[in-house]
Amino acid sequence: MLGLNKKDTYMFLLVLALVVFAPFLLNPFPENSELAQFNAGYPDLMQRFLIFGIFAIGFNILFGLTGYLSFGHAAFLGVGSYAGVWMMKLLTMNVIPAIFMSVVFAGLFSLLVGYISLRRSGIYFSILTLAFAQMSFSLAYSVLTPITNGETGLQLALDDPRVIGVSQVDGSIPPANFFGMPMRESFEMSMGGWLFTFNAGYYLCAVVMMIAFYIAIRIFRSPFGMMLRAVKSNQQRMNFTGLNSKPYTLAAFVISGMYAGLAGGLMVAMDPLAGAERMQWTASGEVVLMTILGGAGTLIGPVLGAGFIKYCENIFSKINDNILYDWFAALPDGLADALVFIIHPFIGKGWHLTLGIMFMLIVIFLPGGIMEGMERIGRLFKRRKPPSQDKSAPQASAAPAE
Amino acid sequence: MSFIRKPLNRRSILRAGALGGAALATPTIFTSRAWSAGYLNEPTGSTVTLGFNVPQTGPYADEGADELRAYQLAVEHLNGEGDGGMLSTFSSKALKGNGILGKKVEFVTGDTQTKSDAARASAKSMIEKDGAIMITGGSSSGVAVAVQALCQEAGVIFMAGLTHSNDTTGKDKRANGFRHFFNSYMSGAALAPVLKNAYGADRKAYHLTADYNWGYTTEQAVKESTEALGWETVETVKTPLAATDFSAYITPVLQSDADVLVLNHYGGNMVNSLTNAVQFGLRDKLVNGKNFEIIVPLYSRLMAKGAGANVKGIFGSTNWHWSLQDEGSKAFVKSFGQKYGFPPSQAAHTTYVQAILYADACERAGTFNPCGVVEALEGFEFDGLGNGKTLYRAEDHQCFKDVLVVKGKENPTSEFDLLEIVEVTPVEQVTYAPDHPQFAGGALGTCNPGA
Amino acid sequence: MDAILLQILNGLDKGSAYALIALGLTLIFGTLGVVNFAHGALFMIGAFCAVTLNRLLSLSFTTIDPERTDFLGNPLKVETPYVETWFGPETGAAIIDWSVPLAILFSIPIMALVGLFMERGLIKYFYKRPHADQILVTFGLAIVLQEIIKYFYGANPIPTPAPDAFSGSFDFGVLLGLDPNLIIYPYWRIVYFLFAAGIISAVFAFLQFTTFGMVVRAGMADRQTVGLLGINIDKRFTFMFALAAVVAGLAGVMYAPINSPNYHMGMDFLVLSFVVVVVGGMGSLPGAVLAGFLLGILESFASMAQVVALLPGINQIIIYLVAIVILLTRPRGLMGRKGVMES
Amino acid sequence: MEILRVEGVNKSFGGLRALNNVNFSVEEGTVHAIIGPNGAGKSTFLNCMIGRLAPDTGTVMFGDISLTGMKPHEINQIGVSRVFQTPEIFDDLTLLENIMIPALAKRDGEFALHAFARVDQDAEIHDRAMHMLEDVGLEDKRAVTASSLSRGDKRRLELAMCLSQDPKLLLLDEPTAGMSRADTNNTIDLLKRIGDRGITKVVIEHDMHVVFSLAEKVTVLAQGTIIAEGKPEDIKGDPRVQEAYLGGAHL
Repeated sequence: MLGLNKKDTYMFLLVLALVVFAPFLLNPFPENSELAQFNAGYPDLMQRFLIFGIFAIGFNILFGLTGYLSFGHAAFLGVGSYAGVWMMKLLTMNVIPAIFMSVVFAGLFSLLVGYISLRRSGIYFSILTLAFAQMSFSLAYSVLTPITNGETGLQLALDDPRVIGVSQVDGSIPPANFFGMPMRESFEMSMGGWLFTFNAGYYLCAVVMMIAFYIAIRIFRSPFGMMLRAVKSNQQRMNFTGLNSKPYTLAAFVISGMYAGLAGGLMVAMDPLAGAERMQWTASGEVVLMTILGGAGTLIGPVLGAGFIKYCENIFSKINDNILYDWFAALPDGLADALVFIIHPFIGKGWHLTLGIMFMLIVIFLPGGIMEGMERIGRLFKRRKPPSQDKSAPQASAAPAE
Repeated sequence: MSFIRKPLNRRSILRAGALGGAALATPTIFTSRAWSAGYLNEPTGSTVTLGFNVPQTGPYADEGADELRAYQLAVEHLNGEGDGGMLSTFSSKALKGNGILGKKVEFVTGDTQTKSDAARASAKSMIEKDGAIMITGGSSSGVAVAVQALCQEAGVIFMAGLTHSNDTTGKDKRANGFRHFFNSYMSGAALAPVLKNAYGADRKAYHLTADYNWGYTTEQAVKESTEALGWETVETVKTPLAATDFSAYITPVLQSDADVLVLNHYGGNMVNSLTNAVQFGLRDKLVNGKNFEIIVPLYSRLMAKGAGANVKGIFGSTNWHWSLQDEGSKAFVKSFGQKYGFPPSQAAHTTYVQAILYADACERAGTFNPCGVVEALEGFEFDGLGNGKTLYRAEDHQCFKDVLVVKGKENPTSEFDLLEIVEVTPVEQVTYAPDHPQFAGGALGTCNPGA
Repeated sequence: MDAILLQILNGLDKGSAYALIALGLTLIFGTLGVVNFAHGALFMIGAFCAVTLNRLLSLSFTTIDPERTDFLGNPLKVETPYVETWFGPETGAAIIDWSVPLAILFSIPIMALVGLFMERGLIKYFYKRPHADQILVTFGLAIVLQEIIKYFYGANPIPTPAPDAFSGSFDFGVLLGLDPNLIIYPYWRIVYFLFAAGIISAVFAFLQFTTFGMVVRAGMADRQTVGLLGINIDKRFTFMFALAAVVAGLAGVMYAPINSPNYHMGMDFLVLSFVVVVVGGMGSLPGAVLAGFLLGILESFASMAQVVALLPGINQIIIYLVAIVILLTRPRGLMGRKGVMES
Repeated sequence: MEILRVEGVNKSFGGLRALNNVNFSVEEGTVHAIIGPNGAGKSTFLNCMIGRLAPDTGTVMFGDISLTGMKPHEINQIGVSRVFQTPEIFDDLTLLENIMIPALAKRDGEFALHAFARVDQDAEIHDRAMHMLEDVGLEDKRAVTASSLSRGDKRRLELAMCLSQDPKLLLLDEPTAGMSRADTNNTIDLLKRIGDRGITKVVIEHDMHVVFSLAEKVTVLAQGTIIAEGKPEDIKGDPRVQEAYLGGAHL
């Protein structure tokens, strides 16, 4: 289907199903139960899963395939965001031009940064990209305030021109919309004790993300993708094979920069504000973590990694002691106190600690990230079955990706 | 240190929202937020949920923790638990200690990380997931402005926490947002006369300014108000926010003929720049026959602690201080101090007051509808919340009240006793026209009930 | 002229911290081949050693002073440090006053242990793993370490003053025959510079003149060969990791009075110190030191008002700009060897 | 006809003169071996030919194109392939992919942004790669990751990669180094078979057994200078060569 082989088609359909039914899947607990705390099926977080998923997929095209570790990709996301908000300020609240310009600007900026940074490799490349991103962040935060609105972040105002839209409707800024359908519009469906929210913005993100995912699969399976893996594997052999690795890495860099810009554009389409912090090196580090945690070089891994980190950030940080006491309300006081005492450092304001420990555990025990973990579990199940006759051992490593 | 405190009430949280328990029996109901007649997150059950969005990680985590303590206290008082705190001294008597409009107050918390993006994400999750009807908190202006805009778009009320930049109620004001805290202009207007009295009218000031929005407005405010009294501004230098060592910015001060250094810095920046300035002997310096002086326009007691003995004798302004002796402040300090064992910070105070003011406005409006609340808060005059007579001005949603000019105490008796109040600048002196140039641009727009 | 002199002093001072941190990073990279993102956290832990010793020395018993009241109107509780009762008020106060210099002794065993545990418990399993994994795991460790510190000490900076004896400034101007008060520099910052210079010399002397150091240097040049000679290089590398931790820790201890320590001070230095290492040349110790001082001085110059007026924002980006220029024109850094970490 | 012509090439590293005025030419369709003791400058010579090192002076002409200053991929694109002393292959990729890459490079040039084509549906390249794998006897391992191959198989793979490009000139740097006798003989057979395709080959070799089984012409290099050149039989008896090999027991 769609020019994908059978295996990829299944994978694509699986991801499609997960994305379409995410409002159900992410809200497994009834609304009034104690465990509702762990529900993630609300629009903002679901959008973030997809947006950071796109960001990580794009980053993986560079890092996973070519092995070039960029520590500055957040800058492209930031540039995309700024471009998107400016389109909404100047042109229209329709998100399509905003997203389009985000991709264009991020692409141009990544072309510039990539052209210079790719003159070096290894950690020198990482430091170069880091330096560019930190420069962008510092300048956006201070000197470029007229363009970026500095620390506050670039946002919409009632008196923006919006030449092919309207500046304001009844004293309010018009909502970001897709040809008239507001991004924040939601339908709610309640079934028994469960509440499911279907948000217009989420489904726009879903469409975009599926397109982005589809393109990534095609790139992975294309001669171009194979060349990128060749760059990672042995650049010397590649050059002596008559291939010029520079345009390949640059193309990968720009494509992943455009993915970052797309993520930035979607981010402002969902929430029209662009803050400078999203360009900081820690934000770049975050996408590296997402990709490696999920499994660099795999197709789905980075999406899972993005979901994992965003889930930690948004769910663990909101658990506070009151909620803990609610959970343990049935237990005797002393025991409840002890449990809360033990858990307390890891939740709420301690969520960074939880995240740090999880990073370490995953890196130490699962070097291939979440995907390796799943593979191991899968193998555990397979081992119990008699080995099928057509599967010779080396065949398993035939498909290098995912 | 972190403290683990048991909430007084251990009942499980029942989420408010269109569903309550009634929907349990019905198989499927489709509702669209756009079609419902009321307003976003209208509480229909027996509880109402407020969202407390404070920095729990990052450099302002301790201020965030103090804000959270104050919110918990406010919730207790609203629900009729504890000693009632400032409810008894508040001039409006609409609140009855039975929650808000008879609904018990529940709350959810989030982490702003002092980043606009993260703050908006956590506010959104509280609105979308937990059904919060109001968002409050924060410890920086960038976050306040970002979250305020979000609340305007989403259609809930935003009660700003600690935010001092003029822009929050200036060019970035929003109809759904309200600020109790004072601002840069007020700091300048309150400080200038005190400085003139203390240091004379013939002074040359050198500004070091944090290179971001709040720094700019504070520099402008202090500069304009001191220049109006005859001071001369020798130089204004912007320092990177990420700077930790300010020596490269302090040494040129030594070389200039300035005799006053104004540090438009907050938080960690302020601690470091002040410490560095004292290290370089600025305070022992004599210039033009006068003692060299340092000024910190916005003091935070929590952060000033980090500068240790260096704050002694240094002037600044603050929104509130626990040593105030009015009834409201005393009641608040007592109930906070008894619960937590130390006095509240100005961040705790302003957030506590904001929570009370919001509850009171709902009570008086008779609804949680943001537009009703906005109407009730606009032009609202009150007293007894620690700052004397206060007006929530309708034009820009800024509170107008007395401003405290303080200075670092020479002989502190405890680790909390760092500042002493030099003067309570009366509200008239810090009031400005809504269209004052420092606040130009931007418009409130109309309230958005989100539905 | 005097302005430039002062900025050179500032640069040397700033550079001292960069150089010390970069030195440790390079020791670890050069000997173990590990990219250690937790090195900033070691610096931070060092600073908190000073804080901790200060707190330990200030441990107090409480007496009630009925004459005075606290903020709630209750009788004031007065805290008196034990050391003041043991050694008399004056000696006791002096001991507390000198807590930062004393913390040097206190921190050496602690940092060595931290380094030992880190290397034996975690890092050694990552020698053969890709640099990306090393970065990730040490970054995770850095987060964990700083969250632990935050849990116990809070997020706010904690004032940790230098002894009173160092509070004034030294007048270089008079020394040079200029007007007094023209070029003055705080004593403690001069102490910091001299201390850094001392540590750096000690590390170099150690590597240069001891057999142990020679083996380590040989190991840095070619690990396999030294391994073939039957020398147990691993044990020595563990020692080097501990040494790097001690160097970072001492840099932190002495830095505490300059800027009040807080839990994220390590992260503030981390990116900068990596830039320093790369500019100096990966794996080159003299390069790291040279680049540390050089970037410190450049940063100080870039923050001069005259320079900023000419190039707005230059003070924010100078370090990165220098890094980009150096990497593009001289990819192995100022003093690096060719081919290190290039793929 | 001459396919490769090297004139007056000098190369120094610091004070060390690695190549000293080397003149050398290869006839099209022949197998030409370069031999010499360790440190004679054979690898430097090869590197100068292929653009990995720039000679200090002198020219390297491939047909009527000067190779000096050309980048490695450009040199490959005009028809020069190289087998390295230690096999340079794409370790993380499967054997099939290892061969498809050079085949694609030959067909599509140094860069092609075929981001939407599908590798597994490119029948032409696929067949070509399979054909090459069969030629070197690795077709059963087509789906195996290259890193898991034995050294001999890696060498054969690398050879197949080069051959899949139908080069005009193939440079081999000690193609049998470190191989067992059996593997060496297999490789010799393989190289002989390639000879049928009319590919010109320059072989740098240590193992005289290989040299005399394959080469039609031998050039002897010692201390950066060519000391002898001729048919293998003539070289065998040349006293200068004997001397250069210090006793040369294995000649």
